[in-house]
Amino acid sequence: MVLLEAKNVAKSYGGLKVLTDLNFHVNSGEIVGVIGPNGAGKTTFMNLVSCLSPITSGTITYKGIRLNDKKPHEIAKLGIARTFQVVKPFGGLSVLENVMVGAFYGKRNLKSKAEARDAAEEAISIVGLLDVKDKDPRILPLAKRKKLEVARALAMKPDLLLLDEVMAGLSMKELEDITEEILKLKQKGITMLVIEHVMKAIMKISDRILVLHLGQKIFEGTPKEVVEEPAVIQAYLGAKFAEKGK
Amino acid sequence: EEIVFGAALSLTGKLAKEGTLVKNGYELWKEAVNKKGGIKVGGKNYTVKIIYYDDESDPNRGAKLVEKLITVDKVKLILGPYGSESVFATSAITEKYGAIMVQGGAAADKLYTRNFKNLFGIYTVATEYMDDIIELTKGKSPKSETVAIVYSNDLFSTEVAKGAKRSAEKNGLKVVFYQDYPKGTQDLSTVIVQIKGKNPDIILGCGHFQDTIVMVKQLKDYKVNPKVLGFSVGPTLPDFVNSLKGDAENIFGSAQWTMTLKYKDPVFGSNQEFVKAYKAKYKEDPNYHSAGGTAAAVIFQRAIEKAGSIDDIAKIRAALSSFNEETLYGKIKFDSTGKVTGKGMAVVQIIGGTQKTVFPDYVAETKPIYPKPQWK
Amino acid sequence: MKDKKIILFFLFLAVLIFLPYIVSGYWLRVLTQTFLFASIATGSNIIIGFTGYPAFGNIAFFGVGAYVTGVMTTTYNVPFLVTLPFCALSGFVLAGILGIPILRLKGHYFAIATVGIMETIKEIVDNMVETTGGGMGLTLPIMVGEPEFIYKYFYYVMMLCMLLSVLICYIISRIKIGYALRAIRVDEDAASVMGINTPLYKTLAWAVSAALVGIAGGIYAYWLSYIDPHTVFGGTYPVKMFAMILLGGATTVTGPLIGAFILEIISELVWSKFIAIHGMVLGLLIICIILFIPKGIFETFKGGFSFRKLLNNLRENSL
Amino acid sequence: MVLLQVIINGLLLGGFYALIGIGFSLVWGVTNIINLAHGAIALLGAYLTYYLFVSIQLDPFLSIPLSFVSIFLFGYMLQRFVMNLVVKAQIFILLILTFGLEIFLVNFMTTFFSADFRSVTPSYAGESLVIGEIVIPYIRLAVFFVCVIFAIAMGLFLDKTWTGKAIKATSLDIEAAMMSGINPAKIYAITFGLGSAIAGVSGTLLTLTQAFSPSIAGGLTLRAFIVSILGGLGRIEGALLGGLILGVVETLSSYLIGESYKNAIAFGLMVLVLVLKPSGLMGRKYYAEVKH
Amino acid sequence: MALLDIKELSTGYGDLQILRNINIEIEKGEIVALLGSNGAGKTTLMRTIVGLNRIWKGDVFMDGQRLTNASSTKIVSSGVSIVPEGRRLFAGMTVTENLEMGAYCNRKNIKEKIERIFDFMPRLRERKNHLAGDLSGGEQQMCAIGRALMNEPKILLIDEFSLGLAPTIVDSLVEIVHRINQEGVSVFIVEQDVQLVLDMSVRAYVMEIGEITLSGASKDLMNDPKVKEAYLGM
Ligand SMILES: Nc1ncnc2c1ncn2[C@@H]1O[C@H](COP(=O)(O)OP(=O)(O)OP(=O)(O)O)[C@@H](O)[C@H]1O
Ligand SMILES: Nc1ncnc2c1ncn2[C@@H]1O[C@H](COP(=O)(O)OP(=O)(O)OP(=O)(O)O)[C@@H](O)[C@H]1O
Ligand SMILES: [Mg+2]
Ligand SMILES: [Mg+2]
Repeated sequence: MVLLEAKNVAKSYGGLKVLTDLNFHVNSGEIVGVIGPNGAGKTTFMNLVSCLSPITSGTITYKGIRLNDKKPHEIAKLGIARTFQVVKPFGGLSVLENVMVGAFYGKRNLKSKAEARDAAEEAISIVGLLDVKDKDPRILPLAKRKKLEVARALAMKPDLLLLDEVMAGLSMKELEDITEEILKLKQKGITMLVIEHVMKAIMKISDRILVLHLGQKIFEGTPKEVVEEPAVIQAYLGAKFAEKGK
Repeated sequence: EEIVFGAALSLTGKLAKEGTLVKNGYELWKEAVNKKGGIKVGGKNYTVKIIYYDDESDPNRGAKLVEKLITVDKVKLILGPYGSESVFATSAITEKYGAIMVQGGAAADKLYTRNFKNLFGIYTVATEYMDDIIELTKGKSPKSETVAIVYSNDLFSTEVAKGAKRSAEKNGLKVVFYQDYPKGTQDLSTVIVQIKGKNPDIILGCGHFQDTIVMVKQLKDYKVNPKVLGFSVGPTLPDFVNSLKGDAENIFGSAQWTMTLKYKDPVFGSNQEFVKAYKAKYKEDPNYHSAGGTAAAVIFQRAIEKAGSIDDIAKIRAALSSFNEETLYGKIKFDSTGKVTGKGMAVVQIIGGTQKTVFPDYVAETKPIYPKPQWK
Repeated sequence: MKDKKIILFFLFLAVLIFLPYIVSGYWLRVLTQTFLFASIATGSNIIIGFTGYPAFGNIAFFGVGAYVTGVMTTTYNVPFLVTLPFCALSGFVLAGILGIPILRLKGHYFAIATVGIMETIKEIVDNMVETTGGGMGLTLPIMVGEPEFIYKYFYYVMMLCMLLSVLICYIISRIKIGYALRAIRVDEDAASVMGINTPLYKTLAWAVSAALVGIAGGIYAYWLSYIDPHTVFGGTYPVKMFAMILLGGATTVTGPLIGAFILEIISELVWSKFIAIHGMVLGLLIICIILFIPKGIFETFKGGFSFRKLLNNLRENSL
Repeated sequence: MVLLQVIINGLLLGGFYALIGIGFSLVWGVTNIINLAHGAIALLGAYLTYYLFVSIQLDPFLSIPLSFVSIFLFGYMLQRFVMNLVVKAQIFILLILTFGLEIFLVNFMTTFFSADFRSVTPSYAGESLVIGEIVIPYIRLAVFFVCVIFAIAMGLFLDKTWTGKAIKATSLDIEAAMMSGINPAKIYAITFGLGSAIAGVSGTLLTLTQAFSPSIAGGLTLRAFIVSILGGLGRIEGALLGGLILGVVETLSSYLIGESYKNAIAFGLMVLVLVLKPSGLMGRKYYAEVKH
Repeated sequence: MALLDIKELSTGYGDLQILRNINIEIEKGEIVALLGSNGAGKTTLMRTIVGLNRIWKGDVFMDGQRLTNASSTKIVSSGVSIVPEGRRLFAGMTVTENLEMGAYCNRKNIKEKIERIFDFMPRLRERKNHLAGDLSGGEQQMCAIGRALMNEPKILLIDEFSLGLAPTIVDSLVEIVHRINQEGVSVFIVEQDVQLVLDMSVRAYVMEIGEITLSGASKDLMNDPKVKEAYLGM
């Protein structure tokens, strides 16, 4: 079943075309990876889905609902959660409270504090931040802040999770942990759209990979197909990678 | 023994200047009285003491401080602050506590519409401020027929303007321009351009020192030349000439009081004696603010002496209600609302770089220059 | 720890309740004024501290409240207490309407916009001579009764107003909305993608804030019995309010209240001592507070007072 | 014809407003300090000019360089030794600090220079250029030109010199500026010094057209506010534009609607601009954002 | 003496100590890696070297000159450049202006230097008149590296080198780093992709909870079982 669908989506800032004529879809239960050179428009696409900036033309639908003119909070209520590439923790609130905000609002919309706390703790334990749950996130190292982003999104109980470079800056070990968790979440039925430059991880988790370049889709296929596609190697992976991959 | 008065004045803030002058007036009176042995009541001499507080030009603070004077310092004889807003706020407090206030610092008519029993004011009220300037033009030639009135949109100035308009119309003048402007404005060019279009014979500015200066400068800039240029506030202050130099020449101002008035006074002997004493103490000329302070205190003193009690407010009030004496401020009488009646204003004109009293005739030093010559 | 705080608060309350039977009218007035500021600061803190929108011109609603009471009691002879809900309502509605466009602004820009609104309302009131008396001000009917009674009356009414503000702040900080507001304070994009209807919550926070400040304005008008646009809109109120909030700590419920008490009492003492130079002393005092305890009393002295902390603060914030 | 005269008046007035606004906007844009003492600092310049005029008959226009230099030093020291102690704190802390400073300065001036209103009237005051029915007072014209020159010079300084660029960089990210080798303490002090110096010059010019006393400080600051907002931050030309617009709007509205509404309209306009274009008419992106 | 010599350095935030007795030496022309798990204190060390954090104890020498708690201006002028964590570009200035600011302490041949950087990273040339704040994450990283190079440093500190960069770009940046290294510039690099950074560097330090626990030649470390387990995921 198609969960998210983009039809002829285009986006420009002033005169600068950032996305042009993008068509693609995400099926329920799938993990779709999005890769592409820097500035290809990946984050921009995610911003369009979460309605943080308006679509210039084309449509995005989610469960058959047109998202174009929605507000970000309405998107959240529909069951879409996201993380930010440049992390945005709520400073001044502890890690736990950060995640509670997600539980209070989001699709879950919990009313009582106790419920929210339980939900938040669950999400925190999934990403492994229990030991710092009372800390102010501003002083946490980057990787932990990225995990916090994920936890907050999880606490919203999303059907579709948009992850923007949550693995960047993680050590090998952490990378393994988080890919594991992502696969577990998939098992729980959460659909995911994952932007990432860490190829090792993206290859492992994605069912399909979408490759963007200069605002256009240049390829779409399984991880295996992607690493062998000359266009992708040329634009994104580089010759060295292709060699290593073989 | 001591008799204690209280005063909450603006010693800082936007009214600091006027507040300080009023305080000077009180201080001069205090010294003069104490030198004579104090206030004589029932055969006893009481040394005068005044407790001062600074209301920072904030009426609300003033109210609070008067309350402090009454409840903490136990003072029921309150000397007024400067400024209508402050008198408004503080007199409400004195009234509630049954304390009594004599004030020489506010001229708003509205002060006397509240049925207060314990407030007495010696300023000619705002609506009568401009009467004498208009009076002065009567029968002069060339005849003045039109008048433009501009005023700052605060309580005092609005009342002055209203009174000026009424008085002008009563005297058969045509009011061709009547407009208010925001308090403390920094530019009046538009108003002046509009006035210029009407070419009035008389221009009356009802505002404060700051806007008066702006107005004179811009009237000259735009070459507007009325026969009479008069202001409610400004020309009576020495700074007026300092600031405007030659441009101040021939401008009229209305004055509650001037140095040259020839009145007798129960404490100083006469107005001239007062001026001398003031100059000796402060090394500068007194103006109507300081004189108002002194006069209010003198009247207070006389009423207390007549009442024969320093703490029976009812008796003191009765003495004030029936007050009828000549003081340095003129012949003072109060009506039933507590406002002074029949005192009138003096008109001054800047002539040769100094203020000269030019009207009414019986106190005038010299004849007014009419019409006002063109700007140099 | 928390219990201790609550006990302390109730103790403080008990003292306030009995104080009118001990101190003089002047000190009652000082305290009433302190309550007034505490109400304004606490009420405004919902939008300023909790939501992070520095509504510098929140005093606008104070003025509106004052005029609502003023006009209602003079023109329509409505009893004073009956006017108070209308003060709240007018603040609520006005902020609600203005909030929609204005709350799109952030930081300083928002602060200035609220100042603009305050000045605009002031000028409008100034020009509505028919109803408000314009620059001539408005004289309210004076309450009948013994001065003793009147001052206790206003003392308690103002105290209730302050307590109402504190209570509402406390509730807000405890429930779900509190989390939304705090999230909005830090990052609105993040808050909105998490499902928080940010425009709605911001506007709500401002409207509640305005309502509380409006009530304080209404009481003030009747208390002082004379209002004019220049005193109820602006003057030094906004800055004082801000200083109080910062002094006590913007993110706490009782911070602004404590800030109000400290600043009012200190300045009262300074005023009576240094008549000629108190302005300079007050200025220096504010500068010193800012230099040494910029995070507010609460944050700074959480674990007890020490000079080292003061120096640390200085070092931390300087270049 | 009257309309034209009114517009010219507005432009002339606007020049002065612009000058008041430039220094304010500069300091705000860079150090993120809303300097509530701006008006008070301007008055320091005014008093300097006044006393020079009274004591040695120095023409106000000739005292401009003196005001500039001495008030620059004052602002520089102030920032270096007071403000720099708190620049890293929350921005609104700084607001209150400047408020404390304003109270201090105003009271200082009241104590030492008295609360009297002052004004300077040189011999050529009141001379005007008359073209047909249009009257252009020379003094206001000269004030206008001085203001425009300062605006342009400041704009060039910011865009073209290393110090100017360092000022901008510092305003965007202090730590990043430090990592590029910029000394932010010095940059802040220079910026504040310049802002103050320009305020001082506007104070100097103020003596010619108006009466001043310490009590008008707040009103001046408020104008500076409006001007900065109208123009937008991060660009000095913005303040010039903002000033001119404010001047013209004031005179026009007082002509068309009524003098007493001019403040309401000025503030209303400011709010409107903010709502429609939050960064002001010419404001640059990313400047004076509130950082957490 | 080494080019950059860190002796017994301790520092922290507020009362909280983060780094303890750090000793690091970097010779002229060396590429040295700093490994460490999250929160170990790598960024803190980098910031301390450029003078953004106060040194509590210990010393930093650059070319024999003592720079302990010297001003950033002095440190940067002495030839230290940093690519900070989080890029920290001047958002409201264009790419070109950002590069210019990098040359604040070294204002020679600015035009040529900018051209050279555009040659290194052509994507930046395409974006040269855009505001840095509008760039994508990866573009910002490139700009930050370019800005650091504008100072013509003797030593380049890079925090989170490949973070958020596309593989092709990483490749070209690695090449760039090698190129400038060949010109005699030392590089001190923090990077999570341990494989990559050990390949690039000659020597490496491993930091754990604020202390250096291991150091040596990169080749050796690559075979060190501890490193293998903790950082290479083998
Ligand atoms: N607000 C904006 N204004 C102008 N241009 C923008 C804006 N936001 C993004 N861009 C441009 O849009 C392009 C795509 O940006 P986007 O952030 O989507 O890239 P990305 O694919 O996520 O890259 P990266 O992998 O580096 O994060 C970039 O070239 C960027 O400069
Ligand atoms: N401003 C701060 N105040 C207090 N503690 C801080 C602050 N910044 C960082 N820390 C703490 O210092 C420790 C080291 O942080 P640092 O950022 O140096 O680690 P790192 O090794 O760079 O981590 P990462 O790999 O995630 O970038 C962490 O435990 C962090 O929580
Ligand atoms: Mg991206
Ligand atoms: Mg780091």
